Amino acid sequence: MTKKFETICITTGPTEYSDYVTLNIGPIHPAMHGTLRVITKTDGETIISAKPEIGYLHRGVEKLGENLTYTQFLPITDRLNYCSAICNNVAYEMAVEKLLGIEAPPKAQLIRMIMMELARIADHQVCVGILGVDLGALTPFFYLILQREEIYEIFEWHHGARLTNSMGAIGGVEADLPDRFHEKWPKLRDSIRKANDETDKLLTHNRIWMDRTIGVNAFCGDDALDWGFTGPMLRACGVRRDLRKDEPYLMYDKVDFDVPVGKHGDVFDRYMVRMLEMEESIKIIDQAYELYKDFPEDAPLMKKVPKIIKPPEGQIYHAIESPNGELGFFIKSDGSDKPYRIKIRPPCFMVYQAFEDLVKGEMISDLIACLSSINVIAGELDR
Amino acid sequence: MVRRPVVKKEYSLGERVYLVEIAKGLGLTWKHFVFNVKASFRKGPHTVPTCWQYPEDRREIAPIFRGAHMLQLNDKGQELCVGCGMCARACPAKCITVKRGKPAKGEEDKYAGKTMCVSFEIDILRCIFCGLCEKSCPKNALVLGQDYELADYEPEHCIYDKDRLIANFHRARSEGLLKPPPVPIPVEAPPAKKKIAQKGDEKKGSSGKASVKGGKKSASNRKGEA
Amino acid sequence: MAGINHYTILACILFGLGVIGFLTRRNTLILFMSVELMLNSINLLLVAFSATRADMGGQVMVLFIFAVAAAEVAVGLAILICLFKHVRSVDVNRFNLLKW
Amino acid sequence: MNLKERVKDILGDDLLVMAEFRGDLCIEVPSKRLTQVLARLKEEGGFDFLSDIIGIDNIDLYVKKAKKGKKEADEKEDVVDIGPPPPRFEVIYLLLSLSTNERLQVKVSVPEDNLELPSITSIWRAANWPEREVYDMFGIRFKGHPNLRRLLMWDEFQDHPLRKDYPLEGKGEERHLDYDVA
Amino acid sequence: MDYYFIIFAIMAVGAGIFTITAKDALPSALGLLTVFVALAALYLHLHAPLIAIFQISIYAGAILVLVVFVIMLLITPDEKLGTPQKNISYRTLGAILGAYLIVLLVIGIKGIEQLMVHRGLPDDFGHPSQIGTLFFKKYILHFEMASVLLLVALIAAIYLAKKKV
Amino acid sequence: MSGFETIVMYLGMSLLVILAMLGASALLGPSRPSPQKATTFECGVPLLDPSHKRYSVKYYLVAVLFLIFDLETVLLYPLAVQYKALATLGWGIFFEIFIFVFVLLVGLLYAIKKGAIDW
Amino acid sequence: MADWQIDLIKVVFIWTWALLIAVVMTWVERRASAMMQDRVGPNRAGPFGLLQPLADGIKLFTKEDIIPKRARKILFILGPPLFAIPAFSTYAVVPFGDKIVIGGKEIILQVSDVNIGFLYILALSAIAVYGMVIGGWASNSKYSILGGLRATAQLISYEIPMGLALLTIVLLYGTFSLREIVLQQQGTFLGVLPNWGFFKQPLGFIIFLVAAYAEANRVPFDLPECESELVTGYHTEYGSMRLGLYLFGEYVNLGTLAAVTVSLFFGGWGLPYIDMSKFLGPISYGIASFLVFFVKQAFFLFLFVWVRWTVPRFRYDQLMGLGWKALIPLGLINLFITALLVQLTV
Amino acid sequence: MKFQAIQGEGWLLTKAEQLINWGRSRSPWPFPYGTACCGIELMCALASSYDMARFGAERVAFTPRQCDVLIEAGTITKKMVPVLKRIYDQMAEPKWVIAVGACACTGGVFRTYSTHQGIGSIIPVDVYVPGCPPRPEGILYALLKLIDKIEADHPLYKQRPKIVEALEAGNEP
Ligand code: SF4
Ligand code: SF4
Ligand code: SF4
Repeated sequence: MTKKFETICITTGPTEYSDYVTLNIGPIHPAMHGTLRVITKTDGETIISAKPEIGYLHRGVEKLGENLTYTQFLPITDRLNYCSAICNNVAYEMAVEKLLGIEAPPKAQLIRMIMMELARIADHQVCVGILGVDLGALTPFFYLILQREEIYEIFEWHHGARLTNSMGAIGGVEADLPDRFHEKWPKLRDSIRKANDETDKLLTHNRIWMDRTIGVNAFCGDDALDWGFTGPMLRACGVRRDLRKDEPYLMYDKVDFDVPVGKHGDVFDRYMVRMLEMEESIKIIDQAYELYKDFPEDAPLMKKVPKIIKPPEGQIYHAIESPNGELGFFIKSDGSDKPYRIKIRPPCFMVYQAFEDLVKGEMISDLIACLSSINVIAGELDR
Repeated sequence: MVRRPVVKKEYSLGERVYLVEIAKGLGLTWKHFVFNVKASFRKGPHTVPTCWQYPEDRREIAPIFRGAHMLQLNDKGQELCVGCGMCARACPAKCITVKRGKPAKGEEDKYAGKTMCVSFEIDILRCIFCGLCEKSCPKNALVLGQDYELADYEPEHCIYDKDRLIANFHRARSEGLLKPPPVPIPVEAPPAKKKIAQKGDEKKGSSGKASVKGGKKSASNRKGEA
Repeated sequence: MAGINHYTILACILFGLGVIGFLTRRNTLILFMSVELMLNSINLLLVAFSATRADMGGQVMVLFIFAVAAAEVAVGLAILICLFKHVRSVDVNRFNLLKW
Repeated sequence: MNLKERVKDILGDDLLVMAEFRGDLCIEVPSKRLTQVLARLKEEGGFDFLSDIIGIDNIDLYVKKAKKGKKEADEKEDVVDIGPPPPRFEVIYLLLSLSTNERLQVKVSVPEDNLELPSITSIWRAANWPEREVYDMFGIRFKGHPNLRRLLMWDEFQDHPLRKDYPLEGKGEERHLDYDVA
Repeated sequence: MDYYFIIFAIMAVGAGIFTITAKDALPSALGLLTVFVALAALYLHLHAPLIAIFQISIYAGAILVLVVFVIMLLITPDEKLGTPQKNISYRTLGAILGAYLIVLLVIGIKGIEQLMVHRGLPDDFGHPSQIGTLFFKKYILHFEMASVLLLVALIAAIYLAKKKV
Repeated sequence: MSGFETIVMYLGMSLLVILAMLGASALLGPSRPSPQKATTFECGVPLLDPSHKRYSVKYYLVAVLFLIFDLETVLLYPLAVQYKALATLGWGIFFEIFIFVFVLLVGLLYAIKKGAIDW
Repeated sequence: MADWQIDLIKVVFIWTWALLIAVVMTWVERRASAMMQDRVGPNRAGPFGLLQPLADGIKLFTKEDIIPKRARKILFILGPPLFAIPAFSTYAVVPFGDKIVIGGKEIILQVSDVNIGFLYILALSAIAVYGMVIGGWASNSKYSILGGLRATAQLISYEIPMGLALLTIVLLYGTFSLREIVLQQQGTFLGVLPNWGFFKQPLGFIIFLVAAYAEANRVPFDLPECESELVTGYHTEYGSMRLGLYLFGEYVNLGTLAAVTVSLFFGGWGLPYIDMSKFLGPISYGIASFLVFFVKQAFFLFLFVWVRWTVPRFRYDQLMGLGWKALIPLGLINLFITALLVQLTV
Repeated sequence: MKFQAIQGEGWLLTKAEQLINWGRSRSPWPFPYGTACCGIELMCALASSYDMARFGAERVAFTPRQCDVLIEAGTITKKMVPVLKRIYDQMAEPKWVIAVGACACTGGVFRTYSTHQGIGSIIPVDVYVPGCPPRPEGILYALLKLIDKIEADHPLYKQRPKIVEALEAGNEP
């Protein structure tokens, strides 16, 4: 445009030129959870392209893992997906146990299961709550967070921290279920259900909510597989895949639960899948608790492992179903007390790379909805 | 281009007309509103039952909560720490520095062990409160207390030296917030086969897996009996 | 009380300003605004006369002028947008397609 | 037919090494034929899901081995052959079969003097970011990748941090403040 | 003379001058807004409250908003209109012509007061209902034509603006 | 002219008080300008491209629609206020309004069909 | 007392009242939202946190005032007053009560009862648009510009349904004066129902209310400043008292809209079945009518808060669709029906 | 009073200062710069159970112009450093910073190539909160400490500590 047209009458430049506004969203943006960044090109309100940029929370966890011992790395796994730290802990512990060729005692497995499902509920609560906040409904967030506080209290009484739990140890768990859990669980179960009901009442059938979510970012199942989706994102697309069912670990084959699947992979389906999964998690906890009650008080909680863990040379990959999907730990050991290489397969990494495909052609508001429904946790995304 | 499944929106009449569901939602928030307004006229700081009004109204902290560190003394008032440095080695954040030393003449009965720590510093700003130091301490000298009000204006004040750690202990004792002694964890007896596979076993890793499976089965069998 | 004279003079000045703006500016949008200015001066005249002659017809006329002005602006600006898409400028001197 | 045989069947000559550890099967294939192998595994083997791509820097293993060898040699006062250094990097593709729930690790070696691999984004779009990450962390370039830029580190960053010769605490790089006081 | 008139007349003229001299289109639009407001105030003075209000809600509230939108739509900052006019004389000529016109008009209009018939104003002069009655009784055709005019304008505007170039 | 002076008085008061508020704020607030502080907020990164770019033509369409319909309502107001009185004269007034609105309804339908308000 | 003195007192009083309502509203909003969300809300500044708005005000007054370098300075400064002045001025035609008789002088509780009544409000709210769009544009930040554009498009879109709803009211009552409309709403019709606009125009009321929400930029229509997309929308770059003016202006707008709703649809200061003027003295009647009006207004103010914390927000195209494809046709139909009914009943 | 001793000024100014301090300390609008796990705890502190809004820290805005307290909760990586610095620069005076969590204070356990070791070297920090993450109570405690600090300030005389200038001189690109 700086060129001067003195005599030329009409210049038909490409219409694309400067018609698109580059809108930078993030890293510090209310919907970007602090560290994500999307550079969008918009035509009015429609998104022409959206390039996610990550790495704003790249803390070098994998490199750090190579320099810490197996035990020392456990607290670091908390900081990956900080919404459900326990799942990370357990995944890592199980990976190392697999590397060692041992398995935790059954009672410890049940405790792990219970705690993991609690963490799953907490994670989904945050995700649904934030989705609500980002779509303008603040109140459900507060109702859900309240229940999460109660879950945190159980965590705190079990292993001494609210968020970065560092639960258990390699070879088992270090403490039995706390008294708090026995007291609280029956009440907590109801109140979680109540909070979910309230959220449901406030959102699900509200036409504004339906308009905002149904058909937004709909995604095909085979595309999702091609992109490497896992977890609720994949299930919302109609693919019934859940590692708890497909590759049962711990004692998930002994409990009975459903895997809710969606149909269109739109935001509404993701939301519903998460809501229903919370219910399933409650069921799992109930059953696991029943199983747990069969064990005597002093049933072993730990396998005997040496203080300094030195697994044999070799490499393994172990994955569990974290709230966001397949969370895998690849560990290569060289026989020393430190892992030679740790690679974490974070679920939302794979989902987030498809972000442009997810939001292309939709609107700016849908981008926000999409992002919160993916539940990208920067800690595990960037590691 | 992106493929998108066609989504047909099927709304019931009640959903189509915005107002019905909004009215339901309004009813719900109203219920909360009335409940909390009523509650906020109660006496005392803990009015709204779900909200802990922090400075006046504190939540109960788990005794095993991992808060600020303290160096424990035993019942005789002797320092337990022997300055072995295990905690420093176990710390992933490398925020503990311990210097070992011998107690000065005539002060031996101040210390439980033969040696003591001359200086003990924890950079609490770096600490991630993981509790590994506590777990690795052979004398149960270093524990993480329940104190969480740690904020400070200057970073220099956040390096806890020995005196401060012991003072923490005294305060906790006076408030009755001492950490309970650790409960022993029931440990499963090691299996007959030596668990840490020797170098030779490596290639036959699958057998290790099989044995694990067997263990699992036995566990479930036992449950069946119970 | 200001008489009709004052109003007519004011209207004339505004009209003249509109003319000056229209003749001297090159930004098409400002040209538009100059036209609006002229239209407004006419409105002022109409209202003033209507008040002096105690005839409501003037005011009704103003309402119709509103309608005309609105139509003019809507279409005119749409044409301008079209032109802009071609020429990428709002400078009248660049709209020289009809110049010979 | 169990997994091993099936994989052998499908790959034939392309299968260099096959190893199993704790139930995880790991095969090595030549890097030149990587795309074909993976495509074949996807089409015929039913490994239709790419879990992750992992880069590994093997230099420390060799260094350790060499040290051990030297120690042994000192003890035995004899020359111990530790072999030539292996290719410095290796990249592992984690595949998963959704129908049978089997996992397979496909390994290719990347020598230091030719840090290049074919990109498999045409087979799985999921390979997009993992490949970028491997490039970012190890400097292995993927030919045919649509947008091979740094992923996690900022663009001006020079090194490849997950290489073993890169110190944990970095070399003191700072991202400069790019003010636009315009 | 009353102050009311003077204040708003000066406001109108000043803002009018600002409108045609402002460098940018947006300030110019703001100047025009002021003109509108001042004129509306004068209409109030002239027993035309309805016109005054409509002046604001249509001219200021709708037409000018449209102009402002178009300003935002079209002007890019890298495109300064400050490129020097090739022949300055054209511009001065315009200014002189305009000024001449003003003088002519003012002189020509001077004697107009004698032509006016001063009638006493009825009490409810300018009341909205009067306009309504007139719309129904005298200007019914004009009224319907206005709707057609608007319709045509609407269709034309949409057609033009939506046209792919 | 009943009561308009009071309204002007009210307007003047609003103007004065608000200007006073702004002035007080300018006086009371500290001021430590720096070139960094005066940069535009763009989520903490440098500006990618100028903000004043062309925005979608759809906003313009909405404004056009508004202009037309605003005129419609405005032209209807004088009639509506007199409606009761005029209705006694027969159905003429009803049909006058009806035709007027109907013509514009056609315009609205055209606009909706052309997607002027679809984003 | 001279007339202009009385007028001046009224002006000052009502202006202060408008400000007071806005200030208290900020407190009510915070506390009420907290109560709905099982929280406590600000309770440290003064009793029950009542002085919270004051603290905020002091804070905003003593905050640094930044004008971004790339902003258009004059326009940037003009934005907030352009928004706030119309917002504050709309109160001028709202009847706050019937009349009060002091010293034999009859004073109507309204700044001025002009015969163009709420058209004045419409006109001013049309001007308020400039405050947002100019502020947004001048900030020269993309969020602000988008916010400003959205705000303008939204406001002007919903002015039409609002105008249509008002048109039906005008059709029914045959006047623009809010005072007269309120007077006509006293008493009952059909024997039982209060003679309120709400009962005569339920559809019109709903259209009006929805449009009012949109005009006030409240959830579910708070797109211009919706936090999760555009940071804070058109006032992203504003700080200190300039921001304060935007925020206050919004609450003042709420107050006006609530007041207009009450006057048009809920009988203003009148109680449904009781004629207060019969058994109250002239002064106490004035005060009582004022109180009745205030209670009704307070209800609608609370409704604004209440709805805000209950529903999610619209997407932009849905918002436009609702306005143009649902509300305007509905408004037109409503207009026809009303016209028909009036025609049939005269 | 100390202040009078320094300035030798009268009652009015003192009162004015008290008033300003009162207002500022009762309405510290936070800028929740939550980047990682600590951000979640910050969220808890803002949510129902702990409700930071009780102290007036209610209007959570993500634009630096409208906030008073930058609550930096979470890891600052080197990639993020310019962002943080810019946000801080863009905040309007008076401004305060709370560094929440080990990462923000010193880098915590992440002594790695990509993590910045403590934000104290980029921007002046008023209150450090150890913990990983600190309990919400810990964050509230820090806020209370900050409120104490604000109340002890002398807004009409004492300008921002010299530290700002010193830092800016050191960090100028
Ligand atoms: S605290 Fe425990 S581990 Fe640490 S030096 Fe003392 S005795 Fe050793
Ligand atoms: S708690 Fe963890 S980080 Fe803190 S001193 Fe102990 S070992 Fe180190
Ligand atoms: S201090 Fe701990 S909890 Fe906070 S961000 Fe850092 S790692 Fe996460």
